[in-house]
Amino acid sequence: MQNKKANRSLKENDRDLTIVQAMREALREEMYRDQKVFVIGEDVRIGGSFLFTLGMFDEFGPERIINTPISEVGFIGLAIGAAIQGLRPIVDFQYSDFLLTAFDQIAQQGSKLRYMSGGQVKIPLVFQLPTGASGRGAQHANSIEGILFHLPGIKIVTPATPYDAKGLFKSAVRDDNMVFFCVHKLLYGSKGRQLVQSNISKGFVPEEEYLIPLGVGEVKREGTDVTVVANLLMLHRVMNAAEELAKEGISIEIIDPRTLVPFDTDLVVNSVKKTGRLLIVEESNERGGWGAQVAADIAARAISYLDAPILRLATPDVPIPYSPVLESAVIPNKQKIIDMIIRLTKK
Amino acid sequence: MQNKKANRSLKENDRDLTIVQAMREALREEMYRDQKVFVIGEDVRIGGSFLFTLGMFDEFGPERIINTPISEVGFIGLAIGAAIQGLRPIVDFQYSDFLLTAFDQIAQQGSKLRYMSGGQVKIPLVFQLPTGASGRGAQHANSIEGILFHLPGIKIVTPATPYDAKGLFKSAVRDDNMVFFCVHKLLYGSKGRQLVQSNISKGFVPEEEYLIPLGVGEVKREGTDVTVVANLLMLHRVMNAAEELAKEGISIEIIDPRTLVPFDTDLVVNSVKKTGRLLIVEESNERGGWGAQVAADIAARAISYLDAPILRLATPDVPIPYSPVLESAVIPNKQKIIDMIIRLTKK
Amino acid sequence: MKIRKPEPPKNKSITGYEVNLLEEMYRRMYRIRKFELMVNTQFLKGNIPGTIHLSHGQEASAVGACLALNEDDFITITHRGHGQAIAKGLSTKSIMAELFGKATGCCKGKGGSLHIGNMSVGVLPAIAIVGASSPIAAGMAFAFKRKESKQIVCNFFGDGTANKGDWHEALNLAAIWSLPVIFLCENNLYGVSTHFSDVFPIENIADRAPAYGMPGITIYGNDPIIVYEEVLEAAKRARSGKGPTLVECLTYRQGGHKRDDPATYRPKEEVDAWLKQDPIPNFRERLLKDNRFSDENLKAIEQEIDVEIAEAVEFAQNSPMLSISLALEDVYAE
Amino acid sequence: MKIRKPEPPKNKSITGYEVNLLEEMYRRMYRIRKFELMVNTQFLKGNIPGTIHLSHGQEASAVGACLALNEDDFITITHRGHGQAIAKGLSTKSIMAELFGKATGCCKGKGGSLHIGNMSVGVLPAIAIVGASSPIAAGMAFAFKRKESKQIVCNFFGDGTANKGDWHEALNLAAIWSLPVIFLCENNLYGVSTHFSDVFPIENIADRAPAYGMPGITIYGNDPIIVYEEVLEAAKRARSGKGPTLVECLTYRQGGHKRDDPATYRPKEEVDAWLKQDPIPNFRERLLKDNRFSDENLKAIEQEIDVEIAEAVEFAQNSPMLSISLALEDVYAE
Ligand SMILES: Cc1ncc(C[n+]2csc(CCOP(=O)(O)OP(=O)(O)O)c2C)c(N)n1
Ligand SMILES: Cc1ncc(C[n+]2csc(CCOP(=O)(O)OP(=O)(O)O)c2C)c(N)n1
Ligand SMILES: [Mg+2]
Ligand SMILES: [Mg+2]
Repeated sequence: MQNKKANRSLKENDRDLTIVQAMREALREEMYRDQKVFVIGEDVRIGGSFLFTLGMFDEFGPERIINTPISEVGFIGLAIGAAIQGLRPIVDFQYSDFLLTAFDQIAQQGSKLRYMSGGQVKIPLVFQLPTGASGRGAQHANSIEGILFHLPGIKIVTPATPYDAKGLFKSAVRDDNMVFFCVHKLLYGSKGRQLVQSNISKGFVPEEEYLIPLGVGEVKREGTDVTVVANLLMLHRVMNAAEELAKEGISIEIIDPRTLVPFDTDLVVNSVKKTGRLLIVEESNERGGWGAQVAADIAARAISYLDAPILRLATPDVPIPYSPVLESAVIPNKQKIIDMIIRLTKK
Repeated sequence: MQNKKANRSLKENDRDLTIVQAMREALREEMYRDQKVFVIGEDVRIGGSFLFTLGMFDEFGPERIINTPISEVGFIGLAIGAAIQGLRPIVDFQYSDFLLTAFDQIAQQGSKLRYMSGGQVKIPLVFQLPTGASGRGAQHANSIEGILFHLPGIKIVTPATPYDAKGLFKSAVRDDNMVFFCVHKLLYGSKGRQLVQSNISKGFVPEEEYLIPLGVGEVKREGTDVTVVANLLMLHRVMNAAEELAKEGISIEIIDPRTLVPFDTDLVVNSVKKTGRLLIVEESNERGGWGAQVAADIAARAISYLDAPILRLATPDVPIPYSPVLESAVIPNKQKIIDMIIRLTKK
Repeated sequence: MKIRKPEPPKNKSITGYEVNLLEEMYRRMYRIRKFELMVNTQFLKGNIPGTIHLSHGQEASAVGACLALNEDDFITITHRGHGQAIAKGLSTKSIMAELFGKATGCCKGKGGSLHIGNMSVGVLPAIAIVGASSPIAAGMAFAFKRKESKQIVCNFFGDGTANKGDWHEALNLAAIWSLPVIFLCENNLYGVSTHFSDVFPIENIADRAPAYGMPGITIYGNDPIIVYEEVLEAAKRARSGKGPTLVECLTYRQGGHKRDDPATYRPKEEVDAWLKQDPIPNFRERLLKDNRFSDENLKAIEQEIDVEIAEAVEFAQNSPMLSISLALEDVYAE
Repeated sequence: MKIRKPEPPKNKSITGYEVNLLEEMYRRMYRIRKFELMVNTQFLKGNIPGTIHLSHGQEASAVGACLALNEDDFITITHRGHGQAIAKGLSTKSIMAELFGKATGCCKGKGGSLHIGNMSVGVLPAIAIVGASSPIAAGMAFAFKRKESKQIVCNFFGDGTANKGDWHEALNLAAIWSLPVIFLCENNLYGVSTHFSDVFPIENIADRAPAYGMPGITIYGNDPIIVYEEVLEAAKRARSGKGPTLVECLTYRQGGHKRDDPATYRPKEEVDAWLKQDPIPNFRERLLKDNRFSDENLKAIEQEIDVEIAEAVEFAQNSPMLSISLALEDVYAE
């Protein structure tokens, strides 16, 4: 509604997009391509919390952009049922945190019905999930990708750049499984929201159609001394750290897995073979975060290439505090990343 | 109700107990000790699914053994509220799997209210949770401890022997935090249920009071070649595997962490320093299982002591199939453990 | 706990109904009964692993409801779902094989008793988590409505289920969007050992319908004709875009909650009263009072089913064991 | 979406009420209003991080309800909880400091706007997940009942919350166990941008009470006296062991859902009609018609509050920054 026109002209004149703009493009293209795609969620008519569906209600109408009651179990279950019968729902979340109130539908139903039925059903279903901390206290700050990571039968996508977001979102919509599309709350770049700064947080997105397959990571910066695996907001912080470290002659190779499930472990193994050092940075709480799995995989597959311990930087095992002073004390930041890398190069 | 008398006499004449008998003793003792303790859950009047509360209704009455409606969010929330106001609820689950329908109360409420309030409230609350697979298909087979493991603010206990179960349960009841007490469905030894066999699945439990602190693991078998960390059902399978391997001259040190949170990492580090080899065996799905965290911790803290990759044996990332043939094909069993250990000793 | 005895209404005359329909009612009820008792036998013999929740005694609601549906309509079923699935047309062979854990089972042996079903006959493989199926049923109905397919969904659930929040959310969604779904409660008075009156502050589950602006009705659930009529009415509403209905069938399970439950928590007078109202002999008697049916007719049906059930066991038994290579398949759709 | 305009009943005479009570009503409503507007100012100045959900316009329900409670009773509050907390007696200083993220805040700066509260005045730190507080409120009531303390709990929630399953489960539990809890709905017609009538198939939230065998009533929520009377009644029921009541207060938020919401989704005629029924000037007028009150009286109260709020900001501003060593404390109780 609000600034629909503004956005349109932006789209036409300038291909440097924010993530939410890139995602909106992807959504619009997929909704034109396939009539079975629709969006359901709280207040999606006015754009949802991060403006993912901004303008879509006017364009696609009430049959395809559907406001729900505050009934997460209800509308996730409904989306699962609709997907089973051939539609392709996209469930928009204001904050991914609220999905925890409907966890059974995800962990026990949508992710298992195909298997339990011996392959009789498929559930093409995308969740649009703002994740991570953004100054709102513990109940609005979960790294949802970390909580979902252990569940079989699902896919998890965590794009960190506009280009990746568009290509991955289109793949997610065309995937025949439940895909959790997690974008950090500070990365959307929606109007009125603080957008975290790095040289890749806004960027060129081609107009031509492209897809990025789920399960393929990318080296976001090449380097020789230490491999750093990071995604979402942490990727940007690592990018910024790398620039500073470069000045001190430390060369960082940065890998963005882009999807956590499936995970491109080979890419990490190959990089570690080169650098001999590995740091994993994630915003999730440390215990049982996805970084533990990466560390375990490398310890199983590439231990002999390592010249140093595998280190992790994650949020310690506390709920996220509200006060910005405390929030930034617990979540990995540039300085901590730099310190950790320096420590690692000395081992 | 049913065989209360039988149980009583068993208790008096024979101190070789099953886990559920040991837990019932612990429960009874704690309920006499502290009037604030009560049990709430589905069908606890008749003993609950695994007979944890068998006979308790007759002994303690409807104020302390409380049948609930099928309202997991409701009664977990109620237990949290009651705990905040000074009671000490024990929530009994028929199958821990159903707790997923109330995940928000755990992940967002009970585990965070203390922190968010700046320490104003405490929530002494124990969950009695049958965990793991037992031939009932995917929705009754979750390794709940694996799903909970990532959450801050909670404790997770996973006893594997009657002795441990009693001492840990009493500590759990006296703890002022949310404690998830997970017992494998095949380990209770409740009447009519298959009890898995190993030399420690039934055992002596002293009549005198004792407590086992949360966070202290135990070496269940000493050895020199390979350290194996395992809990719950897997511990028994590893014990059985160790006996066979001993015949072939391979000496296994087996560590039961007993509690997953807090985790006795030092015990593992010390053992690995001795053996130089580490295998972690868990029933959880592999991706993001608690074993990944152990592997990551060792890769960070003790990598230089390792003579071989850190290996893990876990259930692959599939829902648990119903057919016993398939179930036992996916869950780690004695043979797979033996094979893995042999592989590891050859590295 | 309040004892609730059956209150069978004066039997509705069956003369207005077609022979085929009446026969099919009897056949399916009888099939379910025989199947369930056979499952029990096979379970005790150790041929069926895990656990079982039998539905004998509740045949009339399942059959009455399913016969009021079209073949391409869908049902969602519960942990106590054998009868519901059979009522909708799922073959006893494929269920039995599933229970035996064989690849010839309706879910390739991956589901088991708690997850039987087959999309080909409109039975979504069962959901064993109480309340979780209601939103999914609403979602299937949503798709049918969107596709204008005129199909509808019948969501089976038990009395205990109406205390789950999941159920609440589903009813509201179905109501505000006028989804073509029937919420069919088999109120057998118990959720496991817990009596309805101990956990509901109301007389009937259907008393909750007004909270969703939805028609709701409580009926005697041991008469397939009463159930049939009411569900037919609800189906008409659903198909014509008027939205959901809550139909509560009062019935009783004859056995325990599951394999090892002696159900001693139930007062004898309640059990006796309900056992007297066994839907199958009762319906048989009514058929025999109609001159279109004879004892021979019915015996022939019974025999045919007896054979079918024996063959189902044989089929299950003789089906080859599963190959373990299947274990990692069907997690993801390609 | 159906437009619902305010339907203020003829004002109840205030002559029967004590001056102290009436004055306190006015004082607390005015305090909330000033506080909320100041929070908005401070937010725009960048002194408050995160987000804020303001409650101005809804003062009468919060204050009417809380004044009907005892000091040792408890309330649970929502994401829009500043007003509710102030109504129960939480100091504006400690809330403001919390919003500023200071250690002097009511939750040491760890909670923030979405989690304010303090046990010392009977305000459970707020729960920001819609519906999640209702079972917890029932649980506190359960403990009070068990301890025979005669305390009760008032669970605040919004209209949108009544579509959460969590809420449903809580009401049922409270009803079957006759827990001393009041379910107090502030129906401001919207959940974020979504109008009540688009997501509820019923006229009023209170229409759901019968589903739990519970008394339910819908009242005009912009008159603190009406709310006070109804909650007093419900409190009496609760305290005497008769169980919960659902009280629905029809009210309106004057601002948007949260900091950045222009609320353009609301029809102008609806907004105008409700703004005309602003509870504070309306109540002020009524007080002035009573000869026990004078304009000077009220101005004195207003001034006192204006000073208080200014001091709250000063206090928050001057409180020292948090030490980061606190970050890892308070996770576990020892
Ligand atoms: C969410 C959840 N909680 C608990 C259970 C365990 N359980 C299985 S069946 C059952 C009773 C269900 O009662 P009802 O809905 O009346 O169905 P009935 O068994 O009587 O057919 C329970 C509690 C479950 N499967 N799911
Ligand atoms: C479970 C859950 N879903 C969604 C949200 C996001 N959210 C916060 S407030 C709100 C609207 C609540 O509406 P209502 O209950 O009417 O309260 P009001 O905001 O009008 O005071 C929503 C959807 C949430 N906090 N929790
Ligand atoms: Mg029942
Ligand atoms: Mg509202």
